[in-house]
Amino acid sequence: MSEIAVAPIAKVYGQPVLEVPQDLYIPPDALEVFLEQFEGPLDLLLYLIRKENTDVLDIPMSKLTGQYLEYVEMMRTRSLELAAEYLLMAAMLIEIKSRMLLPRPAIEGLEADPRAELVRRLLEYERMKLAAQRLNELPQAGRDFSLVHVLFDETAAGRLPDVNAADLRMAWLALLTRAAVNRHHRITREQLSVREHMSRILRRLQEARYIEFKELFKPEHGIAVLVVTFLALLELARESLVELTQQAAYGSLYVKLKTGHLAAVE
Amino acid sequence: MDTPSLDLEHVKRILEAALLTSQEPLALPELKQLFDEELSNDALCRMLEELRGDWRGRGVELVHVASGWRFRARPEYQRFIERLTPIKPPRYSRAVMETLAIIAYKQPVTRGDIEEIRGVTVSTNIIRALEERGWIDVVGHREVPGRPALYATTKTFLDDLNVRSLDELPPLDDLGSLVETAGAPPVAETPKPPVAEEPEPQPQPVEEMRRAASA
Amino acid sequence: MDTPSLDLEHVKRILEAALLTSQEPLALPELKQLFDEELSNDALCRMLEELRGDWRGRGVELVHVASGWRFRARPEYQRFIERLTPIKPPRYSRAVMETLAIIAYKQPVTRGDIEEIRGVTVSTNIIRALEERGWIDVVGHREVPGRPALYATTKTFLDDLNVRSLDELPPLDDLGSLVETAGAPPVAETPKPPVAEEPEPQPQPVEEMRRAASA
Repeated sequence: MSEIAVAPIAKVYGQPVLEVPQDLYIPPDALEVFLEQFEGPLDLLLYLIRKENTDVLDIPMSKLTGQYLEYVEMMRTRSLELAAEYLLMAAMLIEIKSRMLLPRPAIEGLEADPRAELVRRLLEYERMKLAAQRLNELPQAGRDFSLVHVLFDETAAGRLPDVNAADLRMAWLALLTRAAVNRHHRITREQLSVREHMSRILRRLQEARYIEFKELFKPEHGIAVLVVTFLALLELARESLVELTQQAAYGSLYVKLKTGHLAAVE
Repeated sequence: MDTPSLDLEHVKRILEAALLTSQEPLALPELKQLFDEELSNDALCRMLEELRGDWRGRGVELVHVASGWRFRARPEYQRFIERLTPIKPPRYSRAVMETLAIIAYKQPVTRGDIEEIRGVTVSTNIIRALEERGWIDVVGHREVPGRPALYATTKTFLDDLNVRSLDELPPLDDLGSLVETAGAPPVAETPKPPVAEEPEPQPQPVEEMRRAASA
Repeated sequence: MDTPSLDLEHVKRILEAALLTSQEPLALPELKQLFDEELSNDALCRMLEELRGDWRGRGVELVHVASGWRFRARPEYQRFIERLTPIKPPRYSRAVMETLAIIAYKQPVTRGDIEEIRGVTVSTNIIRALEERGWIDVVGHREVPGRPALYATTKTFLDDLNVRSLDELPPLDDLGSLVETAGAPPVAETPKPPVAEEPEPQPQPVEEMRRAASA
């Protein structure tokens, strides 16, 4: 297995991974990283075939099936999420292997080779996989080159830009991407409905200086809204945006805008 | 139009201003709308070529992509421009890129076709991400039970890769070249090889186009 | 640096490319980031003035506004360019979109919060534009020195985006599997073995969000 010098197939924690799994000690974590890299059973099979410099057109079925099952077993014991496709492929390999053992009528020629369909699929997948790599290497607008954006004052023409929900999502994605660069900016996302209700409560408190706690909760809105409103209130309190006060034990709770020293001076 | 040379200069200035301010590539019919006078396609193309020449050697160039003409910064300048914005657009994962490649080279395809080739389920997120990017869209439905959507790549996809048509994409590998028996001739003598020719169950517009282009 | 005139020409080309591709005006400190070598304000300003001169008489001009330098179409060309606008709807700049996204997803927030997340100053213009559009408003003040206004999105915003509540905005959690980690080196030209050198990177920030959300 190891007589051929193989280029590193993966780098894990900076260490090249050459052979998996027998010939090299690989920390269990690294193995998981390695196993998770396969895009599916075809990808794994191609790896096994390419690793040994096997001719795709003449696959040694019993060896390949053995190796494949070994990997699948490894994934299973590590309780990696094992997609059904892997098991389906295992069944297919075993079937092909057993059909290989049967004598084949020579006349039928190519079609009779039980491996034909598998080989077709492997080659087709590999072709697309390589195409994907090349496509990814092409310079992409925004990623590898910039587009020109000279200001043209369109608002002068009275037209307002359109925004849709997907734009918003893209903008957020851009922020996340940057947040990954600037580690100190932690962006978290609570349930949006909570934030919406935080705004709603603040709006109400603009109108009334304080609100009785229970006024915020309308049972007719349903339990989900009650819970969300409650969470919103807790969050507002945590962010020191509102104050919850109670005059006496078991008395009414009041919610009011937090007023700081500055407000007191005014 | 008594001083045609001057007018042409003016036409070029207008073209340049329009192309520099437009956020999308501009096609000839759109560019014609800029002018009161009727301009022939020929005249317009000559002007665009001239404009392209004017920009030679600059950091920005005029390029002709699938949906028309646009200005872009040359890729060599990206490393400078990048310093201004730490935000980089997403690099798609392999799953996304493989899905995209299958749609690009095998279009139109259904999600089932993609799954058949990749051998795994294609998540809705992947399709949605590509749709939102404006790189793929639904061009029809296959008339089989369930009427699955048929996906194809868009002009925007070609624009973003700075090409004018699908046949400018990298060519697909020849299946034969994938046989990696070092030095060995690609399986000539054995009657074994189960796949002698590439099976082409579906119409392959890209392939066809490429053949047509190279013919 | 043996041929300073050539170098200066290069510097000018980089400045030009950066200014033509930027959606926002660029101030001197930002422009300096473009170059490895330290450039003095004086030298930079001289170069910008020169560049401005180069563009004299064109449809687009380099102008110096409050927040820096930018290219813009000359008003005289407006009427030509406007003929194209029915086809191409305008779009907000990235700065506006990001500000809006932060207000939508993190409301109520102060301007300081937005700046903290975006990592750059948020111009008054952006906030005003969104307020004038009726998409955001002030729902309170944070009781810290300066009592900064707290912004939230309005009903009009939801109406204009055609959703009934914020919950209907696209979920963000599932973006995770689609992108590679930001700043990751470009996927190396992969050798034949099917496993790319770099382990499929899991996008950290989204993961973090998910953990934070489920915590």
